[in-house]
Amino acid sequence: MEQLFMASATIVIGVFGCVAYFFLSNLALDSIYPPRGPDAGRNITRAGAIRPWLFLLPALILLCAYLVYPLFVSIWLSFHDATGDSFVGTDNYTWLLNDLKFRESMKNNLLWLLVVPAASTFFGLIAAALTDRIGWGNFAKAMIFMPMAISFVGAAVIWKFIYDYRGDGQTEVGVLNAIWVALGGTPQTWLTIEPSNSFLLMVVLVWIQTGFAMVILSAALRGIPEETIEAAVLDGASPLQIFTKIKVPQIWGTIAVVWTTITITVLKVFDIVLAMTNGQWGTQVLANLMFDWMFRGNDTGRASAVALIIMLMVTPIMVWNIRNARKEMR
Amino acid sequence: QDLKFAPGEDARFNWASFDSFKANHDLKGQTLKIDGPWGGVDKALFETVIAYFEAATGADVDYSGGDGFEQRVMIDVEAGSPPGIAVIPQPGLAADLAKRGKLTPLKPEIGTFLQENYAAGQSWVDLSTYPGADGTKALYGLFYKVDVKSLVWYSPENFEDAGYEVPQTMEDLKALSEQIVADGGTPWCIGLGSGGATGWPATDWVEDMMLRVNTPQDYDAWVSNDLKFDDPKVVAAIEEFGAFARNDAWVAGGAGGVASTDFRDAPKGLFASPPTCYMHRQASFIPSFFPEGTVVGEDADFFYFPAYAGKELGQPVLGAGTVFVVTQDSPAAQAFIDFLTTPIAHEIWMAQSGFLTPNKAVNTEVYGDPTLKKMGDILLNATTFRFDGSDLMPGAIGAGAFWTGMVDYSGGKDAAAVASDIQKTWDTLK
Amino acid sequence: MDNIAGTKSSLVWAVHLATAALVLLWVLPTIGLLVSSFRDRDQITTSGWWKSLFPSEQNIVYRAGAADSQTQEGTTWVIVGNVFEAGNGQVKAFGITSKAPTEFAPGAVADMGEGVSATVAENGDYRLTSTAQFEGRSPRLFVTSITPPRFTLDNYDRVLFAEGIGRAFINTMTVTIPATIIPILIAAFAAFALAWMEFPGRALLIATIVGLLVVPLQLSLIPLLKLHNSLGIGKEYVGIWLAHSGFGLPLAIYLLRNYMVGLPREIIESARVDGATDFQIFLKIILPLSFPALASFAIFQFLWTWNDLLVATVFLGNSADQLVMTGLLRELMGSKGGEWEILAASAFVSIAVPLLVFFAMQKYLVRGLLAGSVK
Amino acid sequence: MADLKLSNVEKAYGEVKVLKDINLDIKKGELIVFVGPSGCGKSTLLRMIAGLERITGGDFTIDAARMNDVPPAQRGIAMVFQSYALYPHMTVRDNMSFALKIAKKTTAEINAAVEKAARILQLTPYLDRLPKALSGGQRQRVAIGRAIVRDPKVYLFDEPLSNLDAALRVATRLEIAQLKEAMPDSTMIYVTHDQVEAMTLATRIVVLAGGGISQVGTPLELYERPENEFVAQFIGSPAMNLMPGEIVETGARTRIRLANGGEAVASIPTQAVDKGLKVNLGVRPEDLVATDGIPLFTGDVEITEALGEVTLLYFKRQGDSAQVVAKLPGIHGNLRHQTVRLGADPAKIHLFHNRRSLLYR
Amino acid sequence: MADLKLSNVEKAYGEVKVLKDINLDIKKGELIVFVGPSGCGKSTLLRMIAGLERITGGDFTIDAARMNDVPPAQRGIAMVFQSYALYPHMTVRDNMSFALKIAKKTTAEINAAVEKAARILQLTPYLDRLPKALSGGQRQRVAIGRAIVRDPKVYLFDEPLSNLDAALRVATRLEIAQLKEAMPDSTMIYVTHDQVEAMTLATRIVVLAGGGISQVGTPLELYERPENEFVAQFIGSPAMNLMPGEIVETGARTRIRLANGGEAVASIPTQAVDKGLKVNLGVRPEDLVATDGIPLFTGDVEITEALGEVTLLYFKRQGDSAQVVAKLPGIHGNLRHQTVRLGADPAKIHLFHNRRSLLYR
Ligand SMILES: Nc1ncnc2c1ncn2[C@@H]1O[C@H](COP(=O)(O)OP(=O)(O)OP(=O)(O)O)[C@@H](O)[C@H]1O
Ligand SMILES: Nc1ncnc2c1ncn2[C@@H]1O[C@H](COP(=O)(O)OP(=O)(O)OP(=O)(O)O)[C@@H](O)[C@H]1O
Ligand SMILES: [Mg+2]
Ligand SMILES: [Mg+2]
Repeated sequence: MEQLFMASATIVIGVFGCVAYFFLSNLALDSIYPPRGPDAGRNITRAGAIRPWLFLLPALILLCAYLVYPLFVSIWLSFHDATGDSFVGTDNYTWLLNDLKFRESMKNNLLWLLVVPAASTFFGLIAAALTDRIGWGNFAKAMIFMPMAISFVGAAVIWKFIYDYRGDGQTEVGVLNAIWVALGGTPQTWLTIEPSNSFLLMVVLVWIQTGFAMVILSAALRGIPEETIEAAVLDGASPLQIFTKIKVPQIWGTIAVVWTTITITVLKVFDIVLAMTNGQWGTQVLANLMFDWMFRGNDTGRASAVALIIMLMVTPIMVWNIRNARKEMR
Repeated sequence: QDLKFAPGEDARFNWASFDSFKANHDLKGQTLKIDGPWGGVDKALFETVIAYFEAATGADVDYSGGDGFEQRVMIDVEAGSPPGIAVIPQPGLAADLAKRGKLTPLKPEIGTFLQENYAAGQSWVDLSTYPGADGTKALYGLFYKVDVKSLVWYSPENFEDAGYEVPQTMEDLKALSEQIVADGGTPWCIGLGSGGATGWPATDWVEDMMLRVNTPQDYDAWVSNDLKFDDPKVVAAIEEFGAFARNDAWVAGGAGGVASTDFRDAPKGLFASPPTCYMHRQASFIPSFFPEGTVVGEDADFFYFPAYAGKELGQPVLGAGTVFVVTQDSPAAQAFIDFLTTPIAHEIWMAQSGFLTPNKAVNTEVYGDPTLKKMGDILLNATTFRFDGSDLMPGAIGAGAFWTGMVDYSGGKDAAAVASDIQKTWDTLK
Repeated sequence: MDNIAGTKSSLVWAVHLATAALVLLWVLPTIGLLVSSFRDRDQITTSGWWKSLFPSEQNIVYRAGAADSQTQEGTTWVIVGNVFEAGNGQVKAFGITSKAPTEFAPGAVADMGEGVSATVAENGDYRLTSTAQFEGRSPRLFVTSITPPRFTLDNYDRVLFAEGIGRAFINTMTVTIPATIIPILIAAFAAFALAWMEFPGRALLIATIVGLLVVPLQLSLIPLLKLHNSLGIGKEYVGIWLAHSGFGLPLAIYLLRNYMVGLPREIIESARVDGATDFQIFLKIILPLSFPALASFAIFQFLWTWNDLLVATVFLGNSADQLVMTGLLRELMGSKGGEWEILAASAFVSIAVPLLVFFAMQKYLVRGLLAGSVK
Repeated sequence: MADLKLSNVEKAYGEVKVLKDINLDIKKGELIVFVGPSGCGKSTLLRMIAGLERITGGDFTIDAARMNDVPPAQRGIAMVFQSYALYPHMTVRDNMSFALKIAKKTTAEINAAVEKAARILQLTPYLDRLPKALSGGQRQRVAIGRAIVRDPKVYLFDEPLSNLDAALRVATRLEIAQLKEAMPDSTMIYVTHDQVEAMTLATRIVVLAGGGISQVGTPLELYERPENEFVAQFIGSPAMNLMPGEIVETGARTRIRLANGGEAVASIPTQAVDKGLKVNLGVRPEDLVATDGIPLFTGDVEITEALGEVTLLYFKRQGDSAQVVAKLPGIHGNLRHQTVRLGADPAKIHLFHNRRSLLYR
Repeated sequence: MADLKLSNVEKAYGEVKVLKDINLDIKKGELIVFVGPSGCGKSTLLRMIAGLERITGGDFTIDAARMNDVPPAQRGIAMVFQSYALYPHMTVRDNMSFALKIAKKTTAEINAAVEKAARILQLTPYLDRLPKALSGGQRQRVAIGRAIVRDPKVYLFDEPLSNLDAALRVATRLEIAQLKEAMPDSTMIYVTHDQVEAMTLATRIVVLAGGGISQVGTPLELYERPENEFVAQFIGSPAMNLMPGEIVETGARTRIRLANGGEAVASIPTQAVDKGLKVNLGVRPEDLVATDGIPLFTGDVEITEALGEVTLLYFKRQGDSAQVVAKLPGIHGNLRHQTVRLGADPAKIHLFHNRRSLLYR
């Protein structure tokens, strides 16, 4: 009971501290430049110049502390040796370029970037389109969303179970092998067969991310003006044509946001690979390679170098988003 | 709190050492944080030991541990909030920390103690002596709780049913394997799967084989990379492992299944009906993964993974253990290390389960069960004791390239090629 | 759409079927896990979960009752019992050595030598007889049987009543609630500024935030813990709140800003003419109108913090008053790693709360709050 | 190019019947306009004809073929929506050719049809623009173009002009009229609540109210001889003034004494029994003229609205009776707050009893 | 309750000047209407007055106080947006009291103000509804109510009625007129592109075109004496007919020979030098009357639109000259395809040279 009280107290203090900042800082600003009295106009203009920064301040501090600062530390570390003590120039990068595992990771990562966002968005879209049209849609949504609620590690375990292999003579407990055997195949050690094993790992992430895509896309689909769909019905379009030619093009923007978000998840995801193959049998990806060097190799220099490569891979998305932001502001 | 065994009661225990430790230490009000890899059962067991330390000194010890320890301790130490004492399963990691100047050297008396009391004392001293930040070597750690790895598990009754004898030499072992195949059975269960750590069981095999085809000196040179990984001697050891693992007739599920079978599931074949295999080489901890209700000593037993009679390399034993290092110096930390030199600190855990010690000063009668005692005997009878090589190598090798290499090897890649890949990675570490 | 004349019912069926297929495909792995969570470890690894739903053939190695359970019947010593200790089953064959486990039909008498013989009836009753008294280890019986589905609640028992689970639950809540609310609050203010306030450098800031989406957090752990230590919040709740907030912020700002720029400009201008300050506009207009977006993000952030282990390991201690659910579950799984059955049960225990949150918030994900305010 | 027939058509949403007993014959080549107050079911009826709403009762046939269960695309109709409903991601050309592509027409056919329609609607320069780069009027023309290319038997328009500004509305209205001219055989159904549109475009107007048809007739029939008060007030702007009164003299002409004290003669024949009947006298604002004789109505001008060519006079309300409005040609700014006496031509006076016109008894 | 003054006000978006040289004096109590074609900057000018757009050049004062840098809330203005811009999550009452709460008025004051406004606008029964539960007209009234409760010095309306249907538009227009009546001291600025609104509501109309002010004047001034062709065609519906011609006789009255062969006399004085001047003759459709004398215009009727009280005649275009429209009172369905001769009263004829009226030289 006491613990419960302490916990709620900490929660209340934490959240209210945050609210209090915004409230009090605004109050302070308003009392320095009161929006009343003879100078009201000038004061409000002045306060108006400051206020955005007041709103942004906590976010900026957090972003700087938790993302920008470590980013610079990483850049610094990537030019230093394993312990971060001595400067080694671009050694870490030259090592990286010659490392077989790195090349393998790059190749795999590109594959992941091609497959996972596309497949997740695709299935998410299908799921959104289907579930919006039926009575038990909400239930179906919840079921498809469920993998989102499972941790990556948990998901990896579930799927490892599916890909499980027991060898001939023993009963297969993995669904995939059971199906495979039922279809007349001999059991396979799925996770060790290159290159299909990489795809089996991707399936896991697709399975998880589809729920995310579905939730967001379903909101977007509902925002499509009904008349355009009716017009297409009158034009004689089949339901499939309506979906592909009328609905999907109209939610392109949302699809892009979903795609971006999943792409970023893909770049960062390492838990699944770590738990399922640890990058062996040719399934290594950058994030796991980094994790490897960080916590197994205890080499912050190399880990940072890999991390910066990951960040580099997102540049196209950044550029695209900057363009969008510019366009919006006219 | 409660002490598991009331001091002074059971005469098998060395209560005198407890009393004298108690008399010499008073740390009332001090606290000590210990972080280590043990969670679950081991954590509870270790806490019974801690209780005696607390009772003796009045200090407050907070042990927190469990999975992810290696990452945690690295981060904590690097970030400047280390525990007082860290319990490290990989001497390689301890050496790394020492080199970064994050460890406090132990008192020289500890070295003397080890040499005098531990079986193969010098080798334990060597295992915990590392160069510090300034390059000078010092003793940084004290080994406490070790595992024996050179064990082969089997079901005595299955052996009886089939009329097999426990082999005493490697030659016999191979002959027995042939025999089992001839009888229509499969001799071995091998599983290398371990999630993110897949491959490590193979490194144990290779290390055991290193000790059985090469000299201990070669082994030491290999661990320090003075003997290159792609040296024919090493390749030969790998191929020795291959003789077992890559032989479709010898492993349950065929060679293809070795790498993907989870090491926790592998021993279950021993107990299947009919058994899918007869033998399983694995360290002393494996009974936790036997089917529920399996009684060690009755349903399952082990024998020493024998050496070649023809090679005259004696009875090498591969082992592992946890080393206690001081990550944040304090009187309490020093006192705790002192406490671990007392026989009673070992006996408390010995008397329960899952604990072996190379400490000769303890009363082996205290061992909680006969199996433990039998393992303890293997340890004490060893002519050569070597620590798990992969734990001594740099993390990038011992917990990286070596694992991956072994997975590749069991998947059919050429031993020399695998070895040379590993050596290449090692080269980049310099 | 449903109102359109002449729509074929076959199409409606196709939609239902397709959805059902998709849902099935998506829940199949989870169902496997659910079924497995009611089985014990040995079963999980020896037969497929789908088989557990039906009676299955099993090979059992059964060790007969210990010597001290023997009784004397005349000159013979007898041990009796049933090979199906738990529940019932049907014996198809039995044997007395591992070499020939199906040698005898049920009811047959097997001679084990040295005057010992054994028989197993079809219902599992066995009877060992010996001319001499049984000693030491009792013999094994190899039984091939048809066993009905067998399930156990032990796994849940272990997970739900594990020591400290209640406390861990509270700890997790203490972590997740502020770690969900704080970043949303902060991000909402920032998103508002980025969407609706004019200041130099706005576009650049937005771009930077998108870029920050990909900073891998593993990299930040050491520098950040150092920072926390130097601030004196080493391993306290404040630290992990801030950490989760920091890591979640870029995505929160990105999603919320995207939503907020879509709000009708006139509403905000109208409030401005009404004399509301930016703060008031935010609080009284933007915040309520952004509720769907806030709710969506809240769900996601909640899920991430709820399932997080890495950040908790680093920024919180793992003593009882700070150990979170994921940490506790990891401990439960044993020091050597995953055990299927515990993992299965704990996965379902830990899914429960996020799913509740999803169901509770789902209705807010629907648009339509703006209805009626603008034509 | 088709005859449409609605027989006892009805529409229910669950329990609520929003339309019932709709009987209507539409001949080939007609332009029928549905008018009625908001929510009376105009759009619903149109959508049922289109097939976008299921018909819950009665029969609907096109050229004698029952259409109730025929999907929209097979009915040979095209529809223009109030909100244009252009496909925002397609160029004008693609918008117009979409239906043809779906129907698997050849590229040559498609191009010919699209270019012809674009020429008719003066859209040729905009064919490769996206809808968002067009003005409202152009968008509406694209929507019409999309209908034209399909060469449908029946055109349906749901308030096609209501999102346009006044000037554009006039222009586009004329275009639709000319379009109809150009395709004399096509049948068109047009929903609007703008009377000017209804009056100018329709061959016949269907006034819907209260879930049923209130009156069907040519625009002038509705203007000159409304069947009931509803139609009388709905057609014409400002609405017809209604004043309560009592018949005091019957015969070929009828004399009415009004409750407000005025008196009027209507050229509507009545019988002796009608004497004393309480009626509402209706007179359109434009039919009220200043008189020196016995006035129909005397009142104080409260507001004047000068529209240039005409001036509207709004009289002070008396009690809770409806406001009376008069429309005088020319500019009369000076009448404000003055008392005015107004009369009307007997032929322009309508009489209603029980809300129904006495003319139609 | 305030005088507004715009001096050389201009607005540039980056390089593009959308408004320049705006000079305007608005007196207390006036209701000024901005009209002009779409995109001419009406909304922009209004928003600059409101303070929602920065004024990039010139000065804007209210009661002689410079307002350029004063934030919207301090200018004492209230604005009603075209899209209503109601706060969707607040009830009608909360919508209306929002500004007062911000201004920290007491609850009693707030309630009094809200209830008074609700009574004026007949919103009392809806005070506790959310905007989405209101009809379009009610929403618009709430938007107006939100302005009223603040009792501002200046009301700004940006096309407040453009989203309403015809009937509602008329009703709400009257309400605004009555509101103005009730608050004779308040200054109102009203943007619309509906001429009827402009004509009926305005004390003065400001016609904006091409980034500047085209003409300012009372509605009748604009109707009767437009300064230029733009205003002439913009005010009045259908638009004034313009026909090219040449002055053949000057003096107190001017005789013009038209390019189409017609002839007309205008009561606009000209000097001898003007003889031979190419002019455009303007005549409103409603001013064209059938004549037996020398016609101003002779043409074939292409389309007739019978609106009940009046009939519009659209004449066949000749070459590429603009279409001529005439508006005759009464019903003339039979004129279709007939040739009609039309003339006009000399006082109703306008003459334009270089697009500017000769009247204003
Ligand atoms: N899906 C529906 N469920 C229940 N009632 C509906 C539905 N759609 C429309 N209605 C009701 O049917 C009636 C007719 O609606 P409809 O849209 O046809 O009116 P309308 O005459 O087109 O009005 P407007 O002029 O405003 O467009 C309305 O009262 C409406 O509330
Ligand atoms: N933010 C902006 N940047 C650049 N040009 C703009 C911007 N806002 C408006 N304009 C331009 O300024 C001009 C005036 O626009 P405004 O909205 O004032 O027109 P309007 O007269 O109100 O038109 P409407 O009748 O369609 O409402 C338009 O040409 C428009 O394109
Ligand atoms: Mg409608
Ligand atoms: Mg505008």
